[in-house]
Amino acid sequence: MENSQQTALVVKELSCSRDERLLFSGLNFTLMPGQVLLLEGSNGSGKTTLLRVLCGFRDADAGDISWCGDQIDESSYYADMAYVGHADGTKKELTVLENLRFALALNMPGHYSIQQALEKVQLAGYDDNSVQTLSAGQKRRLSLARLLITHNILWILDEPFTSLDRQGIELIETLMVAHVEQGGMVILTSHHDLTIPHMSLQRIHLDSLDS
Amino acid sequence: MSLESFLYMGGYAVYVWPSYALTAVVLIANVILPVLQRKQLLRQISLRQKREKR
Amino acid sequence: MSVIPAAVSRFFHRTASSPHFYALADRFIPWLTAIFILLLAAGLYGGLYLAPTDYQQGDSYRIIYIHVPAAWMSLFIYVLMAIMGAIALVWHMKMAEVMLVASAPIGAGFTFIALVTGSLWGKPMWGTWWVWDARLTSELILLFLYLGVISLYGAIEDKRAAARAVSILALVGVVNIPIIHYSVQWWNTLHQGPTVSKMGKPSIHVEMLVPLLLMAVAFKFYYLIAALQAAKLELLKREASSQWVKTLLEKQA
Amino acid sequence: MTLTAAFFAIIRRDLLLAFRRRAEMANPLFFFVLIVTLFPLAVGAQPQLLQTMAPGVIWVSALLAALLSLDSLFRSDFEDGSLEQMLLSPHSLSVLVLGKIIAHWLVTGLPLLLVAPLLALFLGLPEQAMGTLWLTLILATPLLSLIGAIGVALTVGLRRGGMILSLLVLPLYVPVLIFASNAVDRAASGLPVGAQLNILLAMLLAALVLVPLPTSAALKMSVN
Amino acid sequence: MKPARKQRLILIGLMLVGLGLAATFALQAFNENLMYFFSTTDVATGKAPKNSLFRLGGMVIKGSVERPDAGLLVKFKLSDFNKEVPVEYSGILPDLFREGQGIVAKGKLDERGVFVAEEVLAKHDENYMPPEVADSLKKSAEQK
Repeated sequence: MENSQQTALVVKELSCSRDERLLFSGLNFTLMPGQVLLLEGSNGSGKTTLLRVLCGFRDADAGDISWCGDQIDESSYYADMAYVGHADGTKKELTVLENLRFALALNMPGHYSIQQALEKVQLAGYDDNSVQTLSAGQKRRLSLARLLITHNILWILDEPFTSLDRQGIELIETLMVAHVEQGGMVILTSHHDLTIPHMSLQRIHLDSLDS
Repeated sequence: MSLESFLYMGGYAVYVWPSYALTAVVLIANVILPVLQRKQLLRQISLRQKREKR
Repeated sequence: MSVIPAAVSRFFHRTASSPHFYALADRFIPWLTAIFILLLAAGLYGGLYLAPTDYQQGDSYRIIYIHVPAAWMSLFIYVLMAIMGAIALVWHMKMAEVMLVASAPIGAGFTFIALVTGSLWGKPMWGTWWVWDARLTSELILLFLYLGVISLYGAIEDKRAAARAVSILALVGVVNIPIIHYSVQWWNTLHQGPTVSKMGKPSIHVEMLVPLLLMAVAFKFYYLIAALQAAKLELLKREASSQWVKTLLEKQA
Repeated sequence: MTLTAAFFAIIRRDLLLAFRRRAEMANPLFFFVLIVTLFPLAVGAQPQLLQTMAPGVIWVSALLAALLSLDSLFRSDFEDGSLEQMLLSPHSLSVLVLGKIIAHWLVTGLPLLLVAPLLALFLGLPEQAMGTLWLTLILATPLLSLIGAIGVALTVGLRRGGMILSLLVLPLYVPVLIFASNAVDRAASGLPVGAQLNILLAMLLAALVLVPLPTSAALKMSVN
Repeated sequence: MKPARKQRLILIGLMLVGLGLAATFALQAFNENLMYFFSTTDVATGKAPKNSLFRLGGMVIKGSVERPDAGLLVKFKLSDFNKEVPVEYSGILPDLFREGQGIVAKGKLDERGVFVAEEVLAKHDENYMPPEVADSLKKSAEQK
């Protein structure tokens, strides 16, 4: 298949249940470079669970997830994706710089240097502050800086807008737009609606999925 | 061999019979408990289903 | 990761499905029980009545008919659990998970029996209830390994994750059993050497040996019965709200 | 970045973290000293008795101190999401996990190497056994971190994993305890200890190779 | 893909080397004496430690058991068919303690070279047979 080498995330007939309750079943979607997927649904509808399945933390009950035509375990998926979840994944005792350097060591270097990334997320000058002195919004922006310094195509963001003010939200949207314009992909959950009208935006509403 | 001498076990009755008794208790418990629990669980499930039908 | 292609493992998932397994267990249990009772009766009659008194230990040796088969079972079940753990980890087979979980209390039971009957036998023969000898110590640790499996499974709420955790633990444990055994071995062993597994002819009189083997086989059948019962319970617990349980209940009603 | 870079980055980060949390990290060490000092109080201060008990006392205390320190191995990573990021790294999780275990040993096992001989001296362990005590500590404390890692990885997701952790880990520690304390015991009586040390070395090498595999599998399960 | 595969091969190679080394050391250990246990020959030739507890195993020599007074003190000699060691023990002996039977004693050597046991454990053998069979076996052995 010619198509198989193309960069794309393809999800087929995915289903998942939790505590004997079916969260979703028969979920299908394809995400191509330059696309954004917004997962909607009420609390407990399985948005986070779906993201965790996509990250490989959780096994789905049934269905396939493939990256560039291969199963995610057998492809370069983990080198090509990045995840920002509820937990920041930063160490509060370490400084901003130390945290980012460690994140870089675990992954491949990306488009931006640490300094450029800090400027982009408006944390320049905070290099040597330990993370526990940062505000909630600053911590969130720090975890987003990780997306910029490491190599990745697919961003998976779980509620990226929480604890951010309007300025912060705009910042993330700008970063997402820039990422997508460079051929990246984004999957995110959010209670906010996105204000990026000219982007190719898919929506999946999880409440309406369970049959 | 009379029943009495059989039960006497050559003087080792205090050791032999408790061994057998304990084994019986453990083995029976390991079969009976799951069966009882399963019956109870089935009852619970059927009750719940009736509730849900209403 | 896995050597077996996904399609094959999916096939296994379906054939080894829960209602299938449940019905199969129901069909086999009466037969297994009948065989078990026959073997048990023969073994007990042979061991307690027909078998002659030992020249050295008198009648106290009759504890052998439960002690030795129970000790065999305690190891046998743990190894079996590790095998099922490996199957569960590699092929994600639900039935292996369920059987693994169902086996743990039975194995713990046999380990407990082996320990207590050994102690009751040791008092008249060795002059002590307990010695920190290789076999006894490793059997005691085996009991802890079983308890670890049981309590770890109980502690993790998501039973799928719990089964995976327990599979890993069973595998780690089975690697450790020989190490634990050899580590305690060279505190000189008071326990006798193996009687039956000796190459060539066993150093036990044939009238004593036959009931012992009968009991050993009877215990294997007992294990099957108990494990299937526990597995049925485990399946129901896991899939209480599934369709096949509903139809099962309707059939029974 | 390469795998080796990631491996050393993990060790460096965990050492740095331990340094920033040094008060917390010192607890197992104090605990170790405390248990050892409890024994003379409990069994009486007859020098003869203490001397015979010394190898066992030191090793049991080391075991308990290791058990206490295990929780810090993955707990904070699990809570702040660093563990998820490690799982998503394109590098082999087993190697990263090995890095964490080594860092854990450097922080918790290494200090025992310095303190234990001192305590052994207080208990009256003959000087001829000191060298062996050192060797067993060098060989066997990493084993405690390695074997313990499997247990922590299995229980890190549990709210009250502490009790279960000891039930899982202590039985697996038995061979380490036996060979290590026995080696010291024999050395105190002037007997050769080559066999015990060889076995400890064999166990250490095997554990270094094998432990990361079940540990990373268990971590994946715990993150779920 | 290529470098990843190479890396995996290196890791597997390292693992095999580690396991191989581990096996070597383990085998080495089994060639040395692990036992925390001494034979009577070890004691007689002075290999056993003085003033520390160890286990001594051997056969109770026939006719060596004596009870010097009415108390619980028992004296006997242990042998491994090579060298003999005198043992003293005061306490109740287990049922299986008989002359000609293997036992394990735990205790210390005193200055006289007598092993003072704190604990005597009888070891039964792995043979099970009715008394008549045992008798006939013994007889046939004596005839030879």
